[in-house]
Order: sequence, then structure tokens, then C-alpha cells
Amino acid sequence: MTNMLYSFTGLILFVFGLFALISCPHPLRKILGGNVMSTGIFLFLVATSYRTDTASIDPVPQAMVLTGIVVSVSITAVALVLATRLQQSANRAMNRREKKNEGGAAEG
Amino acid sequence: MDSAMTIILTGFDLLLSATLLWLAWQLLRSTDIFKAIIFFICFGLLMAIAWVRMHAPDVALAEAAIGAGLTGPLFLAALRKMERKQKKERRFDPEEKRDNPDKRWQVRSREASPLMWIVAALTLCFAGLLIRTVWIIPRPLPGLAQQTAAHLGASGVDNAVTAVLLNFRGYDTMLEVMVLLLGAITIWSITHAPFPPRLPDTSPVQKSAVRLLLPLICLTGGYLVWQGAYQTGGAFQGGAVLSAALVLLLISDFLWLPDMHSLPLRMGMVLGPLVFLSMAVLGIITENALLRFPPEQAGAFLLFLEAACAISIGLSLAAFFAGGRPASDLREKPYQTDQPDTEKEGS
Amino acid sequence: MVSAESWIAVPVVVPLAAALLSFLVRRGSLFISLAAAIINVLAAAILVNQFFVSGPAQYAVGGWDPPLGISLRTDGPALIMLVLTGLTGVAISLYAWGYFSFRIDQPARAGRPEKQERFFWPLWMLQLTGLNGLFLSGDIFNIYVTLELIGVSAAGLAALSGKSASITAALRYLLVSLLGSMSYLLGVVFLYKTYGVLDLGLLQKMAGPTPGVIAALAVMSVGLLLKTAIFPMHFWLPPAHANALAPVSAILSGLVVKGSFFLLFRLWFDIFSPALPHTAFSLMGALGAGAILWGGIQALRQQRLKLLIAYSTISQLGYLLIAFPLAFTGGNSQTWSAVLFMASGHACAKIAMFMSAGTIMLHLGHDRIRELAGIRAYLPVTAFAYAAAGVNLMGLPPSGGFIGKWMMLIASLSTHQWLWALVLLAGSFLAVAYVFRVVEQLFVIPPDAPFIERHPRAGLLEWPALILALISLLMGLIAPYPLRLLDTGMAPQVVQVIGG
Amino acid sequence: MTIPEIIGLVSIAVALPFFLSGTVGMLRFPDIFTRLHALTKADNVGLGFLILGLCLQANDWFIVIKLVLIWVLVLIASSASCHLVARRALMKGIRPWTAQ
Amino acid sequence: MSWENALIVAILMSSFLPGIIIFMLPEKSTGLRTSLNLFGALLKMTLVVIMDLAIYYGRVFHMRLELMEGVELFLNADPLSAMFATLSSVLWLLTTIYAVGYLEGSPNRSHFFGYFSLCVTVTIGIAMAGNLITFLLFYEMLTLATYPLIIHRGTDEALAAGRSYLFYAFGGGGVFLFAVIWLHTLAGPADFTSAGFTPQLIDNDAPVLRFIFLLMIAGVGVKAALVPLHGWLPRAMVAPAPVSALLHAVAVVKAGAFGITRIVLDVYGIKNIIQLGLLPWLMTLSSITIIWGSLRALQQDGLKQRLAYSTVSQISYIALGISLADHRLALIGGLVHLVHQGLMKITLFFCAGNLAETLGIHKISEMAGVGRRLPLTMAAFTIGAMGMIGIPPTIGFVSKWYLCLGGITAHNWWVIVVLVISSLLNGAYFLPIIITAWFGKQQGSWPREKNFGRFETHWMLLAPPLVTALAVIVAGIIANAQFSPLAWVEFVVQEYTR
Repeated sequence: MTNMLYSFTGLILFVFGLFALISCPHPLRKILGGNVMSTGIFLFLVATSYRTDTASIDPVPQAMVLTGIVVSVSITAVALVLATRLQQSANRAMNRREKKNEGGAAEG
Repeated sequence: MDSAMTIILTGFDLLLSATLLWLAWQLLRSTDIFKAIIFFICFGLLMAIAWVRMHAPDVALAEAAIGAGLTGPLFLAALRKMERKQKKERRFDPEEKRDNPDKRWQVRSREASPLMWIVAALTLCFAGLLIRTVWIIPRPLPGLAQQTAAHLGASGVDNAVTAVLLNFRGYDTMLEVMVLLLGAITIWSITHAPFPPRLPDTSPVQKSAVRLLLPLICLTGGYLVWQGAYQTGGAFQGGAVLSAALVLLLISDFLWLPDMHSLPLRMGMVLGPLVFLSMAVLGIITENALLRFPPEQAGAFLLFLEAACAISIGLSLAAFFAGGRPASDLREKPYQTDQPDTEKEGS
Repeated sequence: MVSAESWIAVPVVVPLAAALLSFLVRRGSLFISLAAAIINVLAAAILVNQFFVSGPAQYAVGGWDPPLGISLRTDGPALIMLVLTGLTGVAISLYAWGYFSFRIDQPARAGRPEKQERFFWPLWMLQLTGLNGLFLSGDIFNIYVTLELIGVSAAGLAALSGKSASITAALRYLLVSLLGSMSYLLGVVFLYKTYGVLDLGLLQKMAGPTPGVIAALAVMSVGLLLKTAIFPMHFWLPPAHANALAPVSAILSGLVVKGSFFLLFRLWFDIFSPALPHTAFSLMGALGAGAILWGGIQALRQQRLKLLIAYSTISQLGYLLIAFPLAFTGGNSQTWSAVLFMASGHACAKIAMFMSAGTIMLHLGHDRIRELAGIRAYLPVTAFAYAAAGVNLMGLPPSGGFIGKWMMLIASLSTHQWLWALVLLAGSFLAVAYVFRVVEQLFVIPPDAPFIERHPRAGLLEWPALILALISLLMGLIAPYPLRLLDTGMAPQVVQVIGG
Repeated sequence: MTIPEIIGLVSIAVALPFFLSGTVGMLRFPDIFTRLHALTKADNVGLGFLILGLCLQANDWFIVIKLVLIWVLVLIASSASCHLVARRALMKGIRPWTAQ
Repeated sequence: MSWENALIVAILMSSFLPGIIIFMLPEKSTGLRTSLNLFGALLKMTLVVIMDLAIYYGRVFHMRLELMEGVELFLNADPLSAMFATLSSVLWLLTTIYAVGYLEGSPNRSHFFGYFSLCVTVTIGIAMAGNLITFLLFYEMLTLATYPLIIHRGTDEALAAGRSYLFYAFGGGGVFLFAVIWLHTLAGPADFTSAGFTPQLIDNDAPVLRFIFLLMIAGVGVKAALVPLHGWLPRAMVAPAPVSALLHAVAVVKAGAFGITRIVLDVYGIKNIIQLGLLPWLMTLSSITIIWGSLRALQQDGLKQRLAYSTVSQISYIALGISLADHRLALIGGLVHLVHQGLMKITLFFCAGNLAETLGIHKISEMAGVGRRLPLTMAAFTIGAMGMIGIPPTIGFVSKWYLCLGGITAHNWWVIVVLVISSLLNGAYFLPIIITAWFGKQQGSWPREKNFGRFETHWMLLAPPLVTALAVIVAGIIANAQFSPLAWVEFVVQEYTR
């Protein structure tokens, strides 16, 4: 019974993350969605191998999830740095534009 | 007695799943990015509890250390860097976030555009499809539990997950450590670490707290790596804790990353993957199979491997938080966040 | 003392070592990477030789047999892609050497070359490791890790040029590849949930049309189609390829896209072909047809050379998908080997084209198609390389593209599927239009052509492009050898299903 | 059920209201400073009782040392972070809540 | 690699290798380039003549290269291919000499001569193709080799001509590829045999074969400039004179006509085609082209445009001859016209080139009194024109004679009517040129006059037209001698009418 419950939670989390990744405009929110999506899949994966008696738990999905977590943190970090760099250059452009029309306003 | 226990447990499961889904929903709908990140950190911690419930202690530790422990600060640091510098000193107060002039990034429209509804409908039926498939898949097969248990003795470690991670599927872990290093290299290739804005005075409490906590953190990190052989723990969890130590140093200005020389950093980051690779090649030469450890000293080999990997994972994760390469590396002046951009607009 | 069959590990270990060393020792990174690329080609050749001697091999990593451990497999399709990646890898490394030495000498024409070169080599070597790992791996979760390795290094390479346009494209590319690999991973979870096994060989024996497998394949295919930028999901490819540095766009267009396509090919034809309904194959065909026509029309409308080439990639990928319905409906077993043959032909041609576009951009400072006239006066080899690669795209004899198109037309006509044949012909007409639109400018020398000062090391820029273009041009003549390599590779059980 | 286990259960029971009060305090208090106050004070004391209870139930000295180590770490961390948050709030110009 | 294979490869390589080397040569090394060119042309001609002799005495030359499973690149030298190969190698030698003289001092000649030799290699390949697939391969490569020659001048007009050439050529190529593959799936990989494919193939899918024939003729007809598909030919006249001479007398247009011959005789086979009843269609199409070409030629003022339209109509004589393939005489007339038309048309183009090069004359209206200034060139032009009209001693008369005989034996009066009308039309558009040239009075000075010392123009520009004009007359006179084109054609036709 717990298998089904946690598998469904995992799947719904995956779909939430997918929706967030597709629909949200802000890059940070997209990356958040990506993380939620991957956590959802990992939950679904481990939920499949859940047993009540801990002796016969299958360790392979847990190893896969560990690898998955590390990989997704690496992707998140790269995506964050890209998004930051992008936003900074956008901010810089806005600052320059403001300075220009401020300068204009001062003279005008 | 155990029927009462199962009722409590199912009750706990339902509560936990409900909160997880609610947190994820809040993550999407909250108007303010800062709030969304805080929800994400809580989501990470609750996930750690879920992993414990799934009898997966290793994953719980990793999720807590990396999922919530490191990703949260990553997001917060990114958000701070993305803040547009106001005329006055940089404002960080969450309450005043709403009248932030930079409206472009907020989730403005409460009534979602029709496209949004289509996408939502599509994802919903996709979810329905997935759940229906999961529902009709027969009782899950035993998986690889027997095989791992049978070969556990020859793997040199007692903890099954570490055995699978480092010995049976060591090739996966080697590539995965490479992905971590690759992430660090990519970040170094994009920008160099921005000058952290020097706060007027870091409070003495922070300095002394850090001075007190640091040895304890390193001790626990080392212990986790050592414990990986026979209990929950291992290179990733230990590495994550070590990275927490480095992040603390970065925050409280002990480490002045922008003008650190990059060679020691690079050596540390490459240490783990290099040891892994040389073990793999050694496996070919002595045991005539890639990544094969001599059965009797396998335990010692694995421990040495885990230690090296923990150090490089710690450094790589800290590099993720720093968000760039040391400026002294390419003899470039570390640019302030609002300096004219160095790159030339594409013609 | 080192057994011969451990050569299989070389294509993964050597580039990996080169990546680590070139990140560590900055100055020697160029020569380390070049040496690694050459050893990689050598290893690929030895593996092909071993393959012809002793047939497909399986190599258990760490000494643990498949259900528990991971196995590396060499069969026909994998070896074709290995040889292709090896050859083009050496050519790209040589080109990058010339490209960066050119940009460092004339920084006025380029962004920050010194930073770019320093980080290009480790990222490129890790990319090569990921690709070789993907082709050789026999374990679906291991393939997921290699896909991530390819995805992140490709995004890193795309963002290397530092322009804000390329960083936007890199971010979008990274998120798309994250979405793609996540849906692939979901497919892996479904497969593990139904069969409890991760190895491709075992899955092939167990595969049957159960709901779990169909759901897994559907999700995996959507992910991989997203990563291969097939028609409806191609939006991220043109900006990423056009704004990147020349060697990077060559890598992205030639190899990275082929990596995820190869995986799609292996899943659909090698492992799960009995489990798939016919409608799935014709859906892929429809996507392919859409890609050919849309890519071709868009390529005609572009004003910039690199964008034109990027859209032509989308169009050519459509060809590869059209072969799915053709091979399934009992076309002779030649058809699906035509797919990989055409993919490798296209890879060589596309890399040569991007290299020539890069050389032109370096010398002229821009790549607006209207002002390209007179290139032949100063860069004759580049102009000829572009034209030769164009011949392959158009599918004219004696190129590899012609043989691929020929086999697909034979399959479509012998199974009376007229639509695919017409789409193939329409596609090659579009290709003629957008290739000659550029060749026309290249081959004409107006009297007032501006003087272009040739860089002393421009040879390094032009000759790799020419060699690759000639390989793709003359592949048609040596077609039987790679095709025989492909046939022996497939497991017999699958071949007779496909009407072999 | 030996005497130490009973005392352990009692001390765990004692710890619960502290956590409850800390949470209620965090929700009901008017401004940031009082909320910080509630959180760090009540939760730390609650945790102390909880750790005491667990130590009594633990049957191995090594675990007792680990538990005490956890308590020390939490004390240092929460006090330092509470100080920093309060200091930051002051610098940002948030004045403590007053009666009127 | 037996002796026979080596010969075929040597023939191909004798122009391919010089081409590649010429590509590499820098612009200023004219001496080396010219000598390489001439050496290659001479070597090719001697090898081809040796091959002709060997074929005459019954030796067989072929070379196979396996392209794919069941699909081979097959080069086979049968009498028909030897004829076309001899024609193109001889005329290539003359055109090379002419081109060297014509392009003296003009820019990027290495580029030009490189593609020039590639183009002839591909033409020889088309000639010696042994099965439909090899023919298709070389057919599509011909477009690639000739395109750079057409846009050689680089003017916008040349680019437009190149674009229309590409559009027609690749359109036809695509349709031809489709038809070849369709036939391949039906009849399987078959080499060219005089019997054509197996008869019982016809009874189960005759309509499909008819449609395939239509597609094939359309595909090949583009290069053979059949009426609806001839648009590119007049526009391609913007290319330099040697290119239009070689392309429109020997390489491109002849490849199309040769393609029609191969399809009718060797792919379908005469008996099958008659059973399918396709020949009347081909006849009507070629007759319409003949009349239409001549009428359009009348309206052209540009000398080269008029010659282009006359090529359009003359090529269809060959198609007309082939469409009466079941009658031996008509077949001989058609095939021999393939050679004769090449010789006559190349003379005319050489003279047109001389006029343009030495006096800057492009229009017929400017040609008044040019006979006095360039007597020898105009003499050659007159002989060529008379050949086209079909006045006795010339080879033009011979081929028209056989065509009429074939028409009579086939009791097909339409053919006779078409031939007579077209001869009259030929006269109508060639004679005025000759009259204005010889008897007109020169108005003012020539647009751009150059003098070349002793002879009226550069010797390299004068010698080739004279040689070909001589051949036009000599081949006519010694028509039934042992080694004339006519005798060779009879040797060829012997095989098909057994």
C-alpha cells in the first residue's frame, strides 16, 4: 500500500515540476521546478523497491537515486550561474538605459 | 500491537504526502521568488523524512545534506546576485519585495493565459496516464536484492548501497563524479567569482561561531566517509558536509576566493576523479577488467577512493556556491556586479 | 599482460584522463587533447578489427556480470558511431587549435579568446567521453549518466563565447536537456519497475508489448526527441548553434545531436522493436517529414550563414526519422543500416560546413550571406569544402547522403509508401535551394572583392574541413564496408522481425 | 521497563510542550525579534529534554556521546543564526514592536 | 586489374587527374596548365581510339565497383558508348585549344579549366555507363561539374542563368531518380542489354511501366532540351564561348540525347517499347520540339541565342530517329546525327566565339560585312550552316537522308513532312546570317576590335573551327568509307536489329 501512495506522490511531484519548468517565466522558478521534478522521479523509483522487512530492500535504486541527486545538483548549479550571468547583463543594460534617459532628463 | 503501528504509519504517510504536495503547489503559486525558495528548503527537509520512511537512510542523508542543505543557499545566493542594485544600499527585506521596480519577473497575471490552461490540462492527463500505468503494472519483481546480497561479501564493504555504488556499479559513480567536476568546470568557464559586497563589519559572533563549528563539521564529515563502509554514509554525504564547512568560510570572509590562486583548488577538485580513473586503469592492468578491485583488499581500496572523492566533492560543491573561478586565475580584474560588461555584443 | 579485449575501455578512459589533465595543466591542454583524440581513433579502429574477427563483444565492467554490474557492448551501430566520433574528433581538435591561435593573434576580431581556449579543451574531452560512453554502454541507467555528461558539457561549450545571446541559448539548452533526460530517467524507472533489470541485452530477451514497456518507451522517446531537436521541439537548436564558437557549433550539430538519435535508434530497432505498434513508427515518420519541410523552408529564409546551417541540421534530422516507418514495414534490412550510414555522412558534412562558416566568420568578421561574394579568391579550400559538404546534404552522387537516400527511396517504393518518397525528394530540392543560395555567393568573385588578410595558420582551419567534406563526398563509393559492419552487428532475432 | 527508560519517556513527554510553545510563539508574536526569541529559547530547551530522554533509553555510550554532540551543535548554530538574523533586521531599520 | 579494366580507368583518369592538379595550380602558371590540359586531351583521344579498334575486333571492356548490396557501378564500353566517347574526346581536345586562346588574360582560369576537365570526365562516364544506376550517378554529377562553368563570369545575369539551370537540372534529376528507383524495385538491378528487360514484366504492370517511361523521358529530356523543359538552354548562353560550345554541342545536351537512346534501346528494349506503344508519343514530342525550336530561332537577334534554339530543334532529330527505332534506317539516321550534329554545332559556336572575341559582335544585326574582316571564320560558319540545313556534301545531309529513308520505310508521312519543314526553317534562319556576313556593307567600326598579327584572329581561335568545318565536309564525302561515323553507326545498329 505504501508503495502505491509514495509512487503516486512521486509522479504528481514529477508532473508539478514539469508544469513549473514549462510555464513559469522566471528562470529561478524553472530551475526549482526541475529540482522538484527530479526529486519526484527518485521518490517514484525508491517507492517501487519499498519492502516492510528491511533485510530484502533492493539497494540498487538507492544507489541510482544518490547518483541522480548529485547530478541534479550539478545541473542546478550550472543553470543558476547561467541565469545569474544573464540577469546581471540585463540589469546592467537597464542601468545604462536609466542613466542615459536620466542624463537626457537632466539636460532636457 | 503492529496493527496499531500500521495505522499510525499510514496516517503519517498520508500526512507526509499531503504536506509534500502542498509544499510543491505553494512553490509554484507563491508570488514571490524568495518565498518559493524557502518552501523549497522545507520541501527538501520533508523529503529527507520521506526517504527515512522508505528505509533508505543513505538517500535521506544525501537529500538533507545536498538537496536541502546546499541547493537552498545556492538559490538564495543566486537570488541576491540577480537583485538589481537600487540607488540606495541593496535592499533585502522580504516585505518590501512587492514594490520592487523590476516587475518583469513576478508571476503577474493571476488569471493564467489560455496557453497556460492548455499546458496544465496536458500535464494533468499525462499524470493520469502515468498513474494508470503504475496502477496496472503487476506487483513489482524482487529486483536485484538477491544478487547484491549474494555478492556483498566479495565487495569489501558491508553497507549494501555503498557496495553497489562503488563496486558493482562503480563505472556509474566514476562518470557521475565526472559530471560534478564538469559542473564546476562549466561554472568556472562562464564567469569569475564576483567580489562579495563587503558588509561594514561581520559580527564577532559569526566569526567565533564559525571558528567553533569548523572542526566539528570536518570531524563529522570524516566520520561519515569512514562510516560509509558498514553503515549509512559515504563519499557523497561526507563531501557535502565538507562543502558546508567551505561555504561557511566563504560567507564569513575567512576565504577571499576572488584572489586565491586556482592551482590548489584545481588539484583538490581533480583529486577524486583522478584517483577513481587510476583505480580503473589499475583494475585493467592487475585484474584485467576495468574498475575491478582485488577481492581481499577491496575494502581498503574503496575507503581510499571514498576519502579522495569526498575531498573533491566538497571542493566542487563549494565552487558551485562561489559561482565562478578565482579572478586571479586569468589575471583579470574581478568585476563588480554593475561594471560595464566585458563581452562584446554579437555583431 | 593487458588482454586485447580491454581495448573497449580505451575510448572512455583516455579522453577522461585528457579532460582531467588539461583542466589541471593549462598550458599543455591542447596537445594532451590532440593526443587523446588520436588514441581514440586508434582504439576505434582496433575495435572494428576485433569486431570483424570475433563478432560483437560484451565486457563486464568491474568483473560483475550484467544483471548486477554494467556491461560495455560493441556491435555494428556502436562501432560506426565510434569511428565517426573518433575521426571527426581529431578534425575538430585540429580546427580548434587553428581557431583559437587565430583568435589570440587578432583579439580585436574576437571576444575573450584566452579564457575560451583555456576551458574549451576540458569541456570538449568530457563531451567526447560522454559520447563514447553512450555508444558503448549496455546499461540504461549508465546511458542516463552519459546523457547528462553530454548535456552539461554541451551547454558549457555553448556558453563559452560569452555573448549574452549565447548564454540565453545555453540556459534554454540546459533546461531542455534536463527535461529530456528526466523523461528518459522516468522511462528507465518504468522499465526497472516492470523487469527489475537494467542491462540492454537482458531487456531485449524479456521485452514484450506490456503496458509498462510501452509507457516507458513513449516517455523515453519524447525525451530523446526533445534532445535531438526534432521538428516540433527544435526551438532551442538554432540560437544555440548559431551563437556558439565555430568548433562548438560543429560539435553540437555534428555529434551531440547524433548521440541522442543513436540512443533512439538503439531503443526502437535494437531492443524494443517487437514491442512497438505500427502507428508509433508512422508517427515518427510524420515528425520526420515535418522536420524536413519546416527546416528546409526556414533555412531558405535565414540571412546569417550559421543560422542557415543550423536549420539545415533540423531538416537533415528529419531524414533520419523518415527511415523508421520505412524500415518497420518490411523494407529489406538495409533500410535501418541506411539510417546510421546517412547519419554519419551528415555528421561529417555538417561539421565541415560549420568549420568553413567559422573560417569565413573569422576572416570577414560577419557571416551575412549577401556579403559573402569573393571568398573563393582568398579562401579557395574553404569554399570548396562548403560546396563538397553541400553535395552530401543534397544527396547527390557520389556522396554518402545519396546512398542513404537511395536505400530509403527503394524501401519506400517497394512497400508502396509514396508519401515518404515524395517528402524525401521535396527535402532534397529544398536542400539544393539553400545550399546553392550560399555556394552561388562563394563561387563568384566580384571585381570589388575586399582584400582579406590570410592568417599564417589558416591551413589548420581549412584542411580539416576539406578532409571531412571529401570523406562525406566519397563515402558513397566505399558504402559496402560500413554497411556490412552494420548488418553483422544486429542480433539475429531482431533482424528477421524487421523483415531482414 | 527499567527506571531510566521511564524517566526517559517522562522527559520526552516534557519536551513536547516546549516545542509546541515555541511554534505557537513563532506564529502569534507580532514582530521578528519576539519570534526569534520564542523559537531559539523554547526549542533549545525542548531539544535538551528530548536528548536527555533519548540518552537514557540508549544502551550504548557511543550513541550518548553523539546525541550530546548534536545538542551542543544545535545550541551553537541556533544562537549564532538568531543573533545574525536579529542584527540584520536592525541594520535594515526594523524597529522592535512597542505596546501602543 | 586486367588490361581491359586498366584502359577504362586510364581513360577516365586522363582528364580527372589533370583537372585536380589544375585546381591546385596558382593563377599565373599558364604554361604548365595549358600543357597539362593538352597532354590530358591527347592521351584520352589516343586511348579512346585504341579502345575503338579493340571493340571493332570484338574485345570487351568493363569495370565493376560494388556500391551497395545488389547495386554496382558498372562501366562497360560497347560500340554505342565508344561512339559517344570518341566524339566527346575529339571535340574536347579542340575545345581546350580554343578555350586557351579565348580566355587569354581573363581572371581565375585554373578554376575554369579544373571544372572543364571534371566535366569531360563525367561525360565519358555517362558514355561508358553500363547500367541505369551508373548512368544516373554520372548524370547528376554532370550538373555539379557544369554549374561553375555557367556562372564563371560572375555577373548577375550569369547567376540568374545558373539558378534556372539548377532548377531545371535538379528538377529533372529528381524525377529521373524517382523513376530509376521505381524501375529498380520492379525489374531489379539489370545491366544495359540490347534485349531490354524481360517481356513477362510487361503483362502484369504495363501502365506502371508506361508512367515510368514518361518520368524517365521527362528526367532525361531536361538535358536533351525537349520543348517544355528547354528553358535553361538559351539563358545558359551567357557563359563564355568555349563553355557554350562544349556544353551545347558535346556534353550536356548530348548526354540527354544519349540518355534517351539508352532508355529506349537498352533499358526497355525495342520489342518491349513497341508492345507498350510508347514510340508514337516520343515521335510527336520530338517533332513538336523540332518545329518549335526552329520557329523560336527565327525570332532571335542574338547570334548565340539563335544557335541555342537551333540546338534545341537539332537534338530532337536524334529523338525522332530513336522514335522510329524499329526501322533500321531511321535508327541509323538518328544515331549518326548524334555525331554529326556535334561536329556542325561546335563549328558554329567556335565562329560565334571568334566574332565575339575579336570584333565584339553579339548580334546578327551587327554582322554586316564581317566576311571581309574574318574570311576564314565566316567560311567555316557557312559550311557549318549548310550542314545544318542539310545541303549535300555535308554530314547534315547524310543524317537527314537516312531519317527520310527511315520515315518512308515506316510509311510515316508525318516524319517526312516535319523533316522538310524543319530544313526549310533551318534555311530561313541560317541563310540571312550568311548573306549579311558576306554581301552586307560594314557600317562604322566594329564595336571592340582586336588584331592578332598575321591571321585574322588568334591562331588558337582559328584552327579548331577550320578543323571541324573540314570534318563536316570530309565525313560527308567519305560517308560509307570503312572508318567514317556512318560505318561505325551501322556496326552499332547491327547489334540492335539482329
